[in-house]
Amino acid sequence: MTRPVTVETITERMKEFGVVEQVRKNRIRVKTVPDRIHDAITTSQAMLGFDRLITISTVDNGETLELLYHLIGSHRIIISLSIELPRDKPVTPTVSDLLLPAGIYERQIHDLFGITFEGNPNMKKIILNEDWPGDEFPLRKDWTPGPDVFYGGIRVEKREGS
Amino acid sequence: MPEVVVSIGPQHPALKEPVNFKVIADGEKIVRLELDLSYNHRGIEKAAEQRNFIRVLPLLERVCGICSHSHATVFSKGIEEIMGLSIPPRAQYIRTIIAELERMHSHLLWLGVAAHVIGFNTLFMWTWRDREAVQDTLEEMSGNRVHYGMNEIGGVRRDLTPAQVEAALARLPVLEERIKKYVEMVNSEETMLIRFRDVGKMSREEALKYGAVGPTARASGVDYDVRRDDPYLAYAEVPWNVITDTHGDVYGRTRVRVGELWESTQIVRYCLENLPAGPIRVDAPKTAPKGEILSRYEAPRGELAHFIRTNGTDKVERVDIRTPTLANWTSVAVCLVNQNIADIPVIVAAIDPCLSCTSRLTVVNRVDKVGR
Amino acid sequence: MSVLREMLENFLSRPITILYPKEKIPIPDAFRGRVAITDDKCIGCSKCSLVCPAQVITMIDGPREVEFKGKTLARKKRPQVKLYKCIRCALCERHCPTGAIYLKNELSSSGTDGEVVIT
Amino acid sequence: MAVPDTGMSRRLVNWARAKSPWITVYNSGACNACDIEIIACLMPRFDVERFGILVKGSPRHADILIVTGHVTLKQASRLRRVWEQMPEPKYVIAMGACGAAGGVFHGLYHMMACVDCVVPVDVYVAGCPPRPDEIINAVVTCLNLMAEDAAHGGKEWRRKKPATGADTEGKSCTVIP
Repeated sequence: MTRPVTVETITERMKEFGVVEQVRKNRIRVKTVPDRIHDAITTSQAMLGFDRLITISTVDNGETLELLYHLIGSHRIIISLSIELPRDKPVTPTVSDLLLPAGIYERQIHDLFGITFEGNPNMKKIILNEDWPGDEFPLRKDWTPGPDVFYGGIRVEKREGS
Repeated sequence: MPEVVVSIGPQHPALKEPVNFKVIADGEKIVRLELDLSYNHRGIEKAAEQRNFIRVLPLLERVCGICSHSHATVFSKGIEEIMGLSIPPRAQYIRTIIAELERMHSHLLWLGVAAHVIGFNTLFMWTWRDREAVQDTLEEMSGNRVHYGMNEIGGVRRDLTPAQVEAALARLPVLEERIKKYVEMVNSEETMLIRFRDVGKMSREEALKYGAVGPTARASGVDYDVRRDDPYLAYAEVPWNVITDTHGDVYGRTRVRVGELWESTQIVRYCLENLPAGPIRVDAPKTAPKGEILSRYEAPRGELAHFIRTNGTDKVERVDIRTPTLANWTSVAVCLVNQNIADIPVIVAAIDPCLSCTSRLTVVNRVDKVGR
Repeated sequence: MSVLREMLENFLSRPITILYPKEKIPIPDAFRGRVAITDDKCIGCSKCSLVCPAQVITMIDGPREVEFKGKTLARKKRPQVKLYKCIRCALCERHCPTGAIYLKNELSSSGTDGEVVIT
Repeated sequence: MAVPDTGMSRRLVNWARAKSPWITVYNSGACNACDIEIIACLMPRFDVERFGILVKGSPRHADILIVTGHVTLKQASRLRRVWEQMPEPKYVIAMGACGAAGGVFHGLYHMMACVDCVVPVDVYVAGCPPRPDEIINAVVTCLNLMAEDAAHGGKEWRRKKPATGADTEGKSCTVIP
């Protein structure tokens, strides 16, 4: 890297991928689309030195499921690349080929939110119990354990009150 | 030679925590490793969405019993930032003291467990004996040996009385002397050198590539510590050093942890001696405005990140917990390739795995056979 | 040589072990232990049961007249805590307006019945 | 080798069992707090080996099973299997608030309501986590219970009534085989 990476250079560079805003002193948020996430990560990795993935966060927005890729580099600025996926067809390309640690985060997101990452070779259910139904994703907002739902002969009790 | 699958866990005499290893071995050499870690999955993230800020903190403390203060602090730190509260300096210092004492007890615990897995039980007994001094201090300050319950949104719940500060300062010299002894031991004790040197080697590039955090990364020469890079609590005011090492093996990780033990005693000493006067909390509003934050914290095992999104009510919309052990599993699976089966406990123990942290979500790691 | 030094040091030092049943382990004053309720002070506001993270405080009928801030209130309910299910977080103590519910620095006993309650 | 059920040898076995109880710790999805407190019990400060209490990895050697914490769905069948492997008479200590009722995790989607739904619990310990002295007290309580059981000739005399509070329908001991 010849010139130091600052918030301004990142903003300028990432403008082509979508809306860029600075949400904190050292954190930048870029809103992009699922098709371009691969390019955005490649660019931020190669050009801006964002070489490590902190985590992939998932939020259920109701209509859409939002994925946030938090990356950080040696300059200690965090970039959050956000994409939104439609609820009825949550499919996005995997980034585990670019960022190796992403594979483990994608697996757990697949289990708990039902988002499919195309190209991830190991996309089978593991986090939940073996007999957990395949079409129930517990961290989605509209999921609640029914009072008479049984998993493996064990009743999942519904909590009274909260 | 045909590959053999060795399955270990979840309940096994050699394991202290529920985890399932499927080690695919070729003779004595490990080809790859599959991990199944979700035996402790409880669904804390879902429950956190249904509880208000007062009731969610004890829940988040119990994500993990060893780094309980970390989870509570990182969450309250994030919520306070969304609310725009500034925490009184005395509360910051008290949080720092508890955090560093927690790091001390966690590292002493780790040193003991690491010594235990190589059959060096004398050190195991020694570190756990010294750990009791830290535990006593924590119990005197917070009222519990493990779940301190010191945090609340807006400050801390308990003040430190002068008597407690005195008692803590009185215990420090003994600990410092013991820790000096451990530093010396790590560098000279033959038993440890033989089993730790060149075991589980990871270069700086690999540590970066596989996203290792905490002492595991710092042992490989990655100079990365959230306490310095994104200062929170009182770390910007306290003089201390980031410990790094270039060995990159289990020996290096031991050196980093023992070095951090020493730094922690110095931070605790500084904070206790320079404890500012004033209130210990501010009144926090019941609800938080809309917002989102990525709150980071250097837990004893590495960088802990909570992604918090609030929606204007007294509950969080979403809290996404990324625990340090989770980030380290990829690197440990890489370290294990081409090592001896007998070295599995040492290498796994070297990242200080905390499975109840990890298994709030779960992973199976897949390591390419070509690996490294 | 170091072995000898170590041996001598340990030979001269006192044992660290506390002979537990004979000599008790000191419990610090700040220890959060067994939950206790002073019935005289309780005004039946049920804040403790709302704030309890483990939901082990239930409000049961306990009509009584209590003094609060110079006034006499007729309370209807009083708290009941399931002893073995209490997580000792002391949130009830923190949010109780009169200090009626608190955590003593005493150990809880162990028993064969998990449903022991404290009222 | 089966011990013949004559008075003298039976008494000898009971005496030996009470003098040196062997313990298996099973982490059924706890937060590690109870586990480190159990290890702290073994350490120089408390040193429970003075009483002959040994922590064993294998359930086949154990008299007492300490369940640390609530039971997650994934651990339920494993816990049942570990319990089945223990030789009779077996005793279960449920540690902490989680062991009694799930503690702060009560009612979450991926866990059982209590340890009681999977294995019968004999002794409860309060605390989150219990202090080491409370753990020692609990083991002593369990030993007293053993002595009483031996005097009564089995566990039948104190058959448990079904747990109150939670309704036990549907989540009886039918754990995944």
